Amino acid sequence: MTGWTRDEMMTIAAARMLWDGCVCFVGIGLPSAACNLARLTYAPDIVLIYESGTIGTRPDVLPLSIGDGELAETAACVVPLPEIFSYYLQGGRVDVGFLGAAQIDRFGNLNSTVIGPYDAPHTRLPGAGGAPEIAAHARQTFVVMKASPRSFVSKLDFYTSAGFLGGGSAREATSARGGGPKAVVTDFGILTPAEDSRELTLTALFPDTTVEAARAAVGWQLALADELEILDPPTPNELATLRALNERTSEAHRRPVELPA
Amino acid sequence: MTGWTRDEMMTIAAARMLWDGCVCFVGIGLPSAACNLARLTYAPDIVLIYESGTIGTRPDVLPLSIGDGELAETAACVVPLPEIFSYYLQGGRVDVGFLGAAQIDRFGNLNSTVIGPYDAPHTRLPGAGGAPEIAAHARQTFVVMKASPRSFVSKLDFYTSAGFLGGGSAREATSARGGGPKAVVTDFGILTPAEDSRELTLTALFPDTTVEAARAAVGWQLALADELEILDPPTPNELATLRALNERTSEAHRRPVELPA
Amino acid sequence: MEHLSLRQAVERFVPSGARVALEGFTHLIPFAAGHEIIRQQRRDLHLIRMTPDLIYDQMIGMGCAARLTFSWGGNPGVGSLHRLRDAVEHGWPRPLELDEHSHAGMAAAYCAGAARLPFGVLRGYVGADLVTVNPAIRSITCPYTGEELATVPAINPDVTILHAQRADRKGNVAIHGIVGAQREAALAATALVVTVEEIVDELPPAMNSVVLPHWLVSAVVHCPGGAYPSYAQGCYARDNSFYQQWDAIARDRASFTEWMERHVLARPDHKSFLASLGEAA
Amino acid sequence: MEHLSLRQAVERFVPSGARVALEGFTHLIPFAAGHEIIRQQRRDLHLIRMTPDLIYDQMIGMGCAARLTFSWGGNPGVGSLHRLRDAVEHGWPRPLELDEHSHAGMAAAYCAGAARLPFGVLRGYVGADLVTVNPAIRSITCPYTGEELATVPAINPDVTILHAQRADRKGNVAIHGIVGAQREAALAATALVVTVEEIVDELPPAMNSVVLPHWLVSAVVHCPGGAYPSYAQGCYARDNSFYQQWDAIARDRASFTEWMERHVLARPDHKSFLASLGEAA
Repeated sequence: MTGWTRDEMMTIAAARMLWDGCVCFVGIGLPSAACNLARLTYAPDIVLIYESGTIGTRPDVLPLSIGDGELAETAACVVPLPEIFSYYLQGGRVDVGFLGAAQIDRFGNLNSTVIGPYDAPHTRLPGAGGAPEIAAHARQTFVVMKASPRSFVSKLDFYTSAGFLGGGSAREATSARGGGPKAVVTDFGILTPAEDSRELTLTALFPDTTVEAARAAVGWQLALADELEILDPPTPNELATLRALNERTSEAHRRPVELPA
Repeated sequence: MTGWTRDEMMTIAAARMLWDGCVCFVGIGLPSAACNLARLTYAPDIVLIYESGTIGTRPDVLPLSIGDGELAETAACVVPLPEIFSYYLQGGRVDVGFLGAAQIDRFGNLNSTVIGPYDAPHTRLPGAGGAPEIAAHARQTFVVMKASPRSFVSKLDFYTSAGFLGGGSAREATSARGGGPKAVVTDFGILTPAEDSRELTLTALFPDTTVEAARAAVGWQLALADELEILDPPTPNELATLRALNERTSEAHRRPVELPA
Repeated sequence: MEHLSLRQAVERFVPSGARVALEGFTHLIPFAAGHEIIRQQRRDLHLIRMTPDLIYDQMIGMGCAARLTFSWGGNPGVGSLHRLRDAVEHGWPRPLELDEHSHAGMAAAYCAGAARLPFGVLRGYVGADLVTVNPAIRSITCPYTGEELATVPAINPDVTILHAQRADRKGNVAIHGIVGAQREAALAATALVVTVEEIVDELPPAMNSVVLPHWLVSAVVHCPGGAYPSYAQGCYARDNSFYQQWDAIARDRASFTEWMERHVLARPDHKSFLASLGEAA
Repeated sequence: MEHLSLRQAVERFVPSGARVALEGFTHLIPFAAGHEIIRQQRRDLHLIRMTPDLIYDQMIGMGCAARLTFSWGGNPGVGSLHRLRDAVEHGWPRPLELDEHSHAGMAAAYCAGAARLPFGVLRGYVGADLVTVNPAIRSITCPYTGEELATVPAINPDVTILHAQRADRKGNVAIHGIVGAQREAALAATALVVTVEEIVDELPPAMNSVVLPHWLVSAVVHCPGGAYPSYAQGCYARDNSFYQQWDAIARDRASFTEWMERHVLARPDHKSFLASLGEAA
């Protein structure tokens, strides 16, 4: 097994930020892959919560939707959705929330609602879902997004979910109780908020790319950390586990459904 | 089987006010006996809800507490207690609520909190429990209380649960959505609120008593309805069913409990 | 509670202009009921669902809806709901008014509806522009701490339609698996219609499992496969492959319309819809 | 999550002065834990329970409590809680401050606590004097309809103690039967201690049944019979006869004190307490 894709490296980089026993509010797609990769490698007792109400779930294949039957079958328990948001997320019981979006700004604010004006959209996106309250209440959030100047923008078209708002202590003045974005995992490396300004700063690069490529992918003047970490490439075990998971998953999603007669 | 007690007649009179399919919020003691008697006689599809969270329960013996295991085992389902009060009672899903109290006034307001001042009580009673919101939200309430001038009083020591408050349209001005007391079953007969004044009025007498006895049992000048109904005595079937239920119940409550070794 | 056919239930409980919630979070989405609403050409509906999913994409694309209350409008794990987008971006086949929330906000609104409170409270919408585009999202001051908290108005549909695994003859409905906001949507509604995989003489003892008692239920409809291409835990799996194929079908107005005509409008009922998919393969 | 003895758990999680909720509505009342708190002579506790029941009657009578948050203080189906009454009416063995609610109000307060909202809202306390004697019951105006609704401040105990049928080795706790406000009290608390009838290697698949995940649980204590004379569905029944006998025991200060000394204080643990009841018979 040689070589790896940027998608794989993003997933693996995100998985490495998790720790055993941490309680994750998992979104669909790459976050779900990252969380389950962590569970299948170095964080066997990670607790995965999907907003569908499945708590402590251990799926063998990745769900396509946030509420596939596999999640319920392997869960410690299944609770009504309102409880997930009130008792668990707002209740301060979630260590890590994963977020993605169509746009992010330099303070980690996210847009997943609309490109163009809300009332006359150029592109209508799916919308908020769980994001605004994951962003507010999870003790920390990890954002996972492929970078381009169209997605990493200096001004969002719409503020769906709060990062550090205008930066500095702006977030502390709100009723958000969670710590905000801890890291943004892109397809070139990792941005983390600077200590005082809270501006997203390049702190780690994937092993196969350059600062110049990172800067070209970001629509604002990207700040660099004093010490830039070069991330280790995927280990054979990480890669093998992730590929097997993806293989099981796409096989399962292709499987024909038997309806009752 | 000849003769019957006032307690039995009270229970039977209360049971007769129920109808098949009605949804009852049941309290412990006589209301529970009345509701289950109705279920075992002419209202087989009555729906009994106990505040412990047991919905559609069909106990073979009467519970001593509001949450005996028998209630859960025979229930259509068991839900968390907060849901009983918010989704079912406040949600307007209850046809009939049963209430008892230590004191009642002429407008059906109830005191189950304290005799004497709240801060220096002569007698501290158990308190409100579910009563204030049963009184407010059930489509109608039936009050069941033995009468004496100490319990049927002109002025309550404490307003625990609202009847018609000061009478007339006073109740309509509040946020109470239920209709208030429909009847008060005593150990001499039944009082019902007069149409306009809402003052409790003697409308039915047990077959073995008199208006004079009724008036002597009530601490205010008891109004009489124009037509006074004389209730039918218990039928053999009512009496036999109630006595068998009570017999099963006291036998069950005496049964020794086996603890796990 | 009555046992009705799906046609009867939609005729009776879903007039044009009604506020209708077809709930079920990914699981137990009442597709058959949505298709019957399309067949009966209901118009001006105010559709309510946390996740519109394919069923509302279809209803919106067929012109049933005037307004949508929702909190996430994508094809889960696949991408856009193209019919929803076309209605919002281009007003096709007709404009669609949005009443947009977050999941937490909409869940609070359903809970308030079920509890017959006029509003729900949450720590939510922090720094979020939804507050500026949706005037229904307001705030309130805590009478103890002075904190400002977000509020949402209660959701009380005229009719909620659910799909479930089974009901008994009396109309008690048992749900197994992911419940989403089904119970709250059911309890918040004026009328409740439930399509079920199976009708049994008696449900097993429920204890703490999820049951909607018969006296909350307006009508039960026997409709096997009624959640397809969503799923019914223990009966059939989610057809993830169909969800993926929907992207191409719905991307184009013509292919969408053709698919709907062929598989929904030309079919008298859900059984025939399911059979038509087999023919297509 | 740790596995502790009951003695250790009370030492660690129930200091004098703590706000303590022993929940369980008639079912699964954590008697063993209450007795251990009495043995360890905790004082100035703020006790929280919807229905104080016999366990708080005992704790109040033994002088553990300074304050009581509750909504119904009787011996169910029997009559008064005489020790509670004696504390309120005569300040014996010490005065007891009351924070008194209705069930609906207290349930809303637990829900708010679990959701980490500062207050709960209800249509409640209509025409009720509790509003005048409890300054914590306030009101709020609906930002949509202008209606006045009652509010209660959230309940957030320092520690909630529950009893349950079983836990697994990781500390996942499964509850079967009447749950009352156990889950809300658990989620509202800073620490959560659960005594259980049985510890198993692995719990059966839960799906929609009631489980408290291990990462919410501070400590699990193996304590068979720990709810007696309350009950554990599927394990043993409520000792209704004991509840009836308690009336006579608790009516008199001397007979109460003697009973508590003989059966609780003179016994090192719950097993010995249970054995002492057999000897008494």
